[in-house]
Amino acid sequence: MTETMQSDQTVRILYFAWMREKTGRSEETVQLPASLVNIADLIGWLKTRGPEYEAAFDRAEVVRAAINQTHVKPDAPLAGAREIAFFPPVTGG
Amino acid sequence: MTETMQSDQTVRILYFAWMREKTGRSEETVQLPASLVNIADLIGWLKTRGPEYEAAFDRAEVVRAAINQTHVKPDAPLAGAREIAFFPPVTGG
Amino acid sequence: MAVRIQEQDFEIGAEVRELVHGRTDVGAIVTFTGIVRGGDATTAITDMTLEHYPGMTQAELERIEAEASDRWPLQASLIIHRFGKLLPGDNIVLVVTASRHRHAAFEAASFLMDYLKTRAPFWKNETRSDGSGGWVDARESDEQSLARWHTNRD
Amino acid sequence: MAVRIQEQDFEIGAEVRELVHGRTDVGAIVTFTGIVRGGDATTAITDMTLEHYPGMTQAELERIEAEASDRWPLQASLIIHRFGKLLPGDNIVLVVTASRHRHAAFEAASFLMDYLKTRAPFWKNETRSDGSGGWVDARESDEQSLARWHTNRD
Repeated sequence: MTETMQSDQTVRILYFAWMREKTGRSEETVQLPASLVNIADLIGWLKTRGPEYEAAFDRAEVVRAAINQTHVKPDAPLAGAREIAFFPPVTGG
Repeated sequence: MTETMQSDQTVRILYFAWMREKTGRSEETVQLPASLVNIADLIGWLKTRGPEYEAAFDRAEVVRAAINQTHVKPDAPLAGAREIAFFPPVTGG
Repeated sequence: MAVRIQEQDFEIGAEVRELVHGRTDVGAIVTFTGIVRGGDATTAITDMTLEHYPGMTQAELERIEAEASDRWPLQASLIIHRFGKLLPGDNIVLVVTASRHRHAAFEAASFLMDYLKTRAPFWKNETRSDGSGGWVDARESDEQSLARWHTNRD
Repeated sequence: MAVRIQEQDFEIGAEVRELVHGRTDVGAIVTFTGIVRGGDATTAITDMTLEHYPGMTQAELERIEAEASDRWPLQASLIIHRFGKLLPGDNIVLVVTASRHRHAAFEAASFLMDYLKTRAPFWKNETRSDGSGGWVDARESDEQSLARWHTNRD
């Protein structure tokens, strides 16, 4: 398949705290374009999906991500991801 | 008065833990010879008073002292002392 | 070693008793309790809601606890973190560490709190009397607190 | 700020509740509990007696507590130290520190324990199953633990 085709990878994306409020959703299930390699690519793609995503990822450097419930960096590969979460820096404790 | 005379300074001396066991007493009241200036002098004088004192102060460097319920060093002056205590290094907590 | 994520309150004394009950090998127990502060006079905090990422929270706290057990000789440890709506004065988090010696217990508890503050997926949303509430910003100092544990190890 | 020297046991939860009851300015509470260890299999500790210097103990612990309050912004603190005969598993000492932030509470509690270990006039006498008991020797490591607080200040 070519880069512009859809992959078979379907992931659940979760949003927490102000990421949830800005995107207007707590979760969604999306089919990832095969062209997306890592978290940074996914963020770039999500920002094209509407102004609410653009607002949520406006300062992408402060957004944190987890793949399959483990913290990851923006260069973490999407291969094998079933659940991806985006959230602000944590403030528990 | 001369150095060999008794001073008017009467002090209560307390012994704790193995200092109490070795000297065979928990407290005594003594009149200090005026020749004694500091704690080290007092220890030297006490050691002349009997073998039990000699045994108790055998390793004088591990014995701790307090004057009027405050930790002091061997060179602490006896002037003003009303209560002097000797004890091993503390092991509370 | 145990982790609990719960809405209900906890009682420090009962948790400590439970953790070391009948043991005679523990010499030192350190507890840390985090409490909701009421803010200052001009901007009082009315209440606070703690949101979390249920699927991840338990696993992440267990990872942090395992890391502490790996670094210090702990005989027992416990992390309890609450979520939901809390009022000023309410308990938020409890960390308990038990060891033979005090420094291990102190350091492990401090480590657990530093990691929890920067890694456990919880977010605080405050309501304030003057309307200035909202999502609490992460503190740069919390990130800096982590650094000291790296230099110890690397 | 309080110091208690007592024969009877204490209950951590009750002491913490008492200390911060009704307050909403405390964000962090650290407790340290020291417990009698039972020794190892070959030389079990049967019991332990803690002797102290009654006239001096209270004053010395108050001096140590005042020093901690001088170094860290504590909102409350408590030291309880037991004396008399204790069994393995029994509580010996409790230190509680309350502050707005966690690092002050952790450091002050650790400082209080380091000072207490080397300055509070208590002496432990152990009875052991094999007859090898007696007065417990002071630990050189306790003296060394003090040094880190000096470099912080001087």
